[in-house]
Amino acid sequence: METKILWLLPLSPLVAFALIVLFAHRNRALSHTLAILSVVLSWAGSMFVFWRALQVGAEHLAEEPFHSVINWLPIGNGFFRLGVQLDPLAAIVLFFVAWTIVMIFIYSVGYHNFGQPEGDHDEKGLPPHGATVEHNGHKHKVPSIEPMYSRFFAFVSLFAFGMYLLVVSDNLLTLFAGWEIMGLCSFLLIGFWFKKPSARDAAIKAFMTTRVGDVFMLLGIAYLYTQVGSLRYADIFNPETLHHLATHPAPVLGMSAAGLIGLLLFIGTVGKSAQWPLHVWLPDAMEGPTPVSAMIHAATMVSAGVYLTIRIFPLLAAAGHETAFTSPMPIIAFIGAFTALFAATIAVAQNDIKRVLAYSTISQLGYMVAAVGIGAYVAAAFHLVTHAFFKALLFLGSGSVIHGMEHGVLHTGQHIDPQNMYNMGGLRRKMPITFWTFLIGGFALSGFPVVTAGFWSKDEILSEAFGLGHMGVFWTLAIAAFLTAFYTMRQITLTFLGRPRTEAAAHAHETPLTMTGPLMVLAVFAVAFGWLGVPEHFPILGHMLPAWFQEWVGATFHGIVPEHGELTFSYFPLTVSLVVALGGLLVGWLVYRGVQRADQPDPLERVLGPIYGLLENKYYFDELYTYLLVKPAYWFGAVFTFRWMDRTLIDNNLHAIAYLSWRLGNFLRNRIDLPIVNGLGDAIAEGTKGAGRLLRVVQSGRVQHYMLMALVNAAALLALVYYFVARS
Amino acid sequence: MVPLSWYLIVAALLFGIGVYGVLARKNAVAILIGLELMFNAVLVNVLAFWRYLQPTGTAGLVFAVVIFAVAAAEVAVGLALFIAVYRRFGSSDVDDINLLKW
Amino acid sequence: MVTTFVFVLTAAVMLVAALIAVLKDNLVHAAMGLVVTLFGTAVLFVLLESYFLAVAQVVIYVGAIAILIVFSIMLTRRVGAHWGRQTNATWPWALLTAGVLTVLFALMVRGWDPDAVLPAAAGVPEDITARLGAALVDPNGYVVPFEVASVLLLAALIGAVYVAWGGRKAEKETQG
Amino acid sequence: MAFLQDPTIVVEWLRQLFLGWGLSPSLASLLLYVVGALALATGPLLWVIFLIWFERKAVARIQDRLGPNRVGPYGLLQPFADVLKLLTKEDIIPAKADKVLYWMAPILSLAGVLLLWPAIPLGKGIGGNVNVAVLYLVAVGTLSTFAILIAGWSANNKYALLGAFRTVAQMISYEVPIVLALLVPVLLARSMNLQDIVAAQDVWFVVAAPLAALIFFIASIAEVGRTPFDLLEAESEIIAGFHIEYSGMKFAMFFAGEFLHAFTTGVLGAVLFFGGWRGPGAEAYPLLGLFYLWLKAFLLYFVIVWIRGSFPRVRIDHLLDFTWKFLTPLALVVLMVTALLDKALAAAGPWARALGLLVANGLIWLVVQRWLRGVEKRLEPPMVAQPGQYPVARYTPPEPQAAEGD
Repeated sequence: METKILWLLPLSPLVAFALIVLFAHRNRALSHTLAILSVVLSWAGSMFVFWRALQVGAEHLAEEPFHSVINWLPIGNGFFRLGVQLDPLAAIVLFFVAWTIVMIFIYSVGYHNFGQPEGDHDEKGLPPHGATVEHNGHKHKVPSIEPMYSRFFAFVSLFAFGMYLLVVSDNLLTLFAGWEIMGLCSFLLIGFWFKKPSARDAAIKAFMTTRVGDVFMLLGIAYLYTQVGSLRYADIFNPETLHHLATHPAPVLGMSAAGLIGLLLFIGTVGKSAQWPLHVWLPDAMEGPTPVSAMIHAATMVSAGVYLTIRIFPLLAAAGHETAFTSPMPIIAFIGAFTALFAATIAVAQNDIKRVLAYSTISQLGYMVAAVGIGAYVAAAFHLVTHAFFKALLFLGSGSVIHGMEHGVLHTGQHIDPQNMYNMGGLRRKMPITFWTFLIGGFALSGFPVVTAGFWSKDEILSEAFGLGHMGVFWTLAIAAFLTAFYTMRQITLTFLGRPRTEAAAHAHETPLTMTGPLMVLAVFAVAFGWLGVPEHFPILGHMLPAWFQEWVGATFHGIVPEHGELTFSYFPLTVSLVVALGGLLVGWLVYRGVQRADQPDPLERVLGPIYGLLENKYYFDELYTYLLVKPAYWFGAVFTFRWMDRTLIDNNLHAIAYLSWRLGNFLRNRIDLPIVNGLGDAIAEGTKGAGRLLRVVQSGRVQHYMLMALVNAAALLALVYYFVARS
Repeated sequence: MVPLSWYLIVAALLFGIGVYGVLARKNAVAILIGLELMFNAVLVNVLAFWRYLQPTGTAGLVFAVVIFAVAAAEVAVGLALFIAVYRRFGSSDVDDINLLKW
Repeated sequence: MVTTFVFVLTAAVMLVAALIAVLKDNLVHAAMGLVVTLFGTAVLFVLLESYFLAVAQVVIYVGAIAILIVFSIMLTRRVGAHWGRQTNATWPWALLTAGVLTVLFALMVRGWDPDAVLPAAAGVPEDITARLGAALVDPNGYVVPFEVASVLLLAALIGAVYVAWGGRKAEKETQG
Repeated sequence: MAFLQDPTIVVEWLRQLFLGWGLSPSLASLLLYVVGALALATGPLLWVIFLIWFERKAVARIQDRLGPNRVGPYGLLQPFADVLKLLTKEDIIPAKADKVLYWMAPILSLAGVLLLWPAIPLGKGIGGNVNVAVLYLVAVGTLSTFAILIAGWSANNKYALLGAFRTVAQMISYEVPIVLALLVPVLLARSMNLQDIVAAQDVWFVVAAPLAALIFFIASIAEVGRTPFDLLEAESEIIAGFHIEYSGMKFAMFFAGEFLHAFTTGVLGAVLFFGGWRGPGAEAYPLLGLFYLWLKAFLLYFVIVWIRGSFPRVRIDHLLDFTWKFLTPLALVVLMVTALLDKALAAAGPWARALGLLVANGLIWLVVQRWLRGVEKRLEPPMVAQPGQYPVARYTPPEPQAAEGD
């Protein structure tokens, strides 16, 4: 039963995708109905499976997951087997994936202005510019519906397919397939408005950058396959295989096979989860529609990277355990922590509401990676889930804000950027639901004590880092957390508090229920989910609430990964996290409450001076890559490959060959074809004609002549028969 | 009793004569006459074989009956055609009827 | 002895009549030759002890076919008109072919040893006609050929009528 | 007296005689055949002479005349006088006639009639005992058609040809109901052998199959070509038809042939439907059976003459319509009904069968009557050839200029 449903989970979005593309693309209502129906089905299935998993219980489920396998790909001996599997980790991921996807699908309906009139001069490939409507006497502009409405839902359905596939797959290959499908959808959706050059470039950039990671990931998979002969988790993550891998030396870097594989796969994660140094694509990815940013680039796809890292944690752990070889763990921890801080600093200086969130996403992912790096994979999973919820919430909220702003812009006709936070302000009265939900999300992100989910997960990571004695990681993350709280508060203040700084902001108003509804649902999770993971040593609450999440996910690799001893609870990390969270929020509010005008410079500029510019320009990483990679690549392509190889070498050879064959052809035609073949053909034709002219006489049209011939033949035949048969 | 081969030879001669008639005559009806002769030769053959090889069976007789039917049909259609052709061409000479000439 | 005599006589008459039928320019005489040949065939049938078929031969051939032939000859002949030559240009070839065929047939049947022991001795059963009738309508016998033959006859009938009348219509059109 | 018991002893005696002369048995039997044939041919031919006288007398009476009464008592010798006259008459052959056929025709016509006799059972053990006699009758019947056709054509005379064509049309048409009607007795007797048919008539078939008898009778008259169906020699239309050019002995042959044919029809009717030679004591004394047969045949012949005297001649298209549209369908119906009913009543005794079939025939006849009434009503006013459309034209040969083709 459960396995059957597991098989079906990815299927319904795929079917929806096919149906929309093939049949429903003319009918918007039908398209989004199909898409939402499909994901709701998957959602229901996921919930059922999750409920069954709860009934089974974590340990038991970890012992024998829901599992089903079929033969897929014939290989040398036997088959490559394709299967689905659900263990506690996958179950928990499935849970938040299902919820966020459904929410975002519903949200998209409102976001793309379903039910609004067609735009005056909208065209496919550009965001809608708004439509003029006649309303009791005077005409005014309102948002217009997305021209490529159906296409959007087709793409996101395909994406949902990829995500579900990744989650339920029981081996790395199908996981990789889903991974790549999501990559494709990400590309398509970032470039959804393909007539905007910025969107086009962003799409290409995202695709290329993630490719880099994926290639390494594929290498890792291949290496793993050569080592183990199978890609199924069950075959890989058992002690003897891990031991073999961990003790078997790899050719490079003095690493063990396990270490190398882990590292390669982790590079895939770096690409997907936009870790330094492959983080550059994520901020630009904000060119896509906001639901896409929320789903792909905050909740699910980028989380998939972290999910993979947690998935392969036993490998890393084993590699880290074998002291004979260099361990990948420190690298991971370093990259994670560094990314967290680095992205947070950039986020401080961004004015685009979505870009801020993008960088905060990067930094939060850094948190998780760092957590894995220090071996706290449970904390990482915890933060993964909570972050998925509140970051999706924040993105959707920002989308709602932008939407309201666009409404205002259309209303007033001002030409201002509706995403720039400096153009906002005082929106809390205009759009209360958005404000409160956004507030909840923001507090969760900045780890507002006790009530929010973010607090628990982040505190978990910090305390683990502290407890395991990774002080560098601990302090880095602490600073990052402070910055997080700071820029979150900055964002809230600039957006919602104070009074409107522009006409548009003054005329913005609340978005429809299809958008606010998901906000509220997600807000509930952003608050409540944290209480599932209260560590049991936590004062007061720890005794009231069971640390359900830790037990649940912890059971996944129980007995596979080396257990570290029980952590002694200490108040130090707790106090630190309290201080950084609250302090960050407070400072943020203090600094930014005084902003009055849209065009006034950022208060920090005075404080930081040139550094602010550095931050504002993201440490010039894009430029750096442009000079280091892009330009050489262009040069290589244009000059070396094109001009030298192609033009000079290959083309000339080709021309020579062509010329020769041309001459040969001429020779064949004039010397052989014309005289011999054609001559022969003509001769045959002429001969036939002549023969016909001769034989035509036979066609006398007289019955008797025909019969005469027939009988002559008969006589001849008879003579033969007589001669050969009858006489003997 | 007369040997079988006598009947067969008579039939063969009859057949030959019929063939000549069919091939050499001008008039369509004359051709039909030749055809009838050939039919009769066949009939004689059939019955002779029946009598000499399987006198207690009925196969030969049935064969003959069917041949009768065929002959009757053939003559009916043939003469109808002949009449039609005669009305159309005002002649019963098959040498004049060569619409199928090249 | 007598049967042999009768056979030889009949055969001779038949063949002569057949020659008349194919050689004579006067088509009516030719038709008469045909009639005689048909009678001869009937006699041969009697000698072969298939009385039913002998009579049927007379009924069908003499009574129907021959009459039709004579009829159509007379229809298309003006009374007392000159017949003209009735053999076409290719008659030597026809003669050659017919001769070769006949000779070959004769050569082949010569293979039948006159004194060969044949089942003929068994003789024809008394109720052969009844048997024939039974066989013609017996599902295990020859009912299918029989029915097919009858259908063929019907088709021929209809076709003949159609062709003849169509010819008349065509004539009207050509004249009118 | 033995001769009365069994006339065939004559045959035995003759055979012994021939063998005594030292002839081989087969040759002897051959000779016997010849003798028998001669006897069978002579008897009827002589009988015809009386028939001619009788008919002339009878018709004369019907027409309120005296008829021949000069030559001999009651003019009994008149036919002999006619024969003498015909024999001494000059025999004219038209210049452009086809000699051979012109000769052949009369012989054929007479032969066609005479050939009917061998199949007829004259008495118990006397006369024909042919396996497929009925079929044989049909076969031979075609000969006379031939004769007339040839006669009409060879005379090279338009009227003769017209008569010939009429004849062929008429005879071929009437063959059909005759054959169908003949099948009914065959059916009832389960045999084609006339002897068996006669033997089967414990109850005369005329009782069991009156309609078949009627059809056979009418169609036979047409076959013979007597009034009211004497279109082939309709003096008033085509002067004497096919034998217009014939004279002398040849004409006599046609003449005799016709009369004899009429009487033969009577004989056949008697054999097929009136119990043939059967009668009181016929078993014991076969010659008595011969007498009974003759009696019945003669009565039927008288009816034919009677009809001739009483009916006008029908028109050719009526003639053909009558056979194709009335006799043939009726005959078919009768045949089917008889077959089914006979099968159904197979168990019952001869009388029960006969009565059942009689009732069935009666019912059929009632239906036919009703139908005929309807036809009559629809055909008012009575059928007269309208000027402009002569139905006869359907049967005339194409005009000579149509034949100019060759």
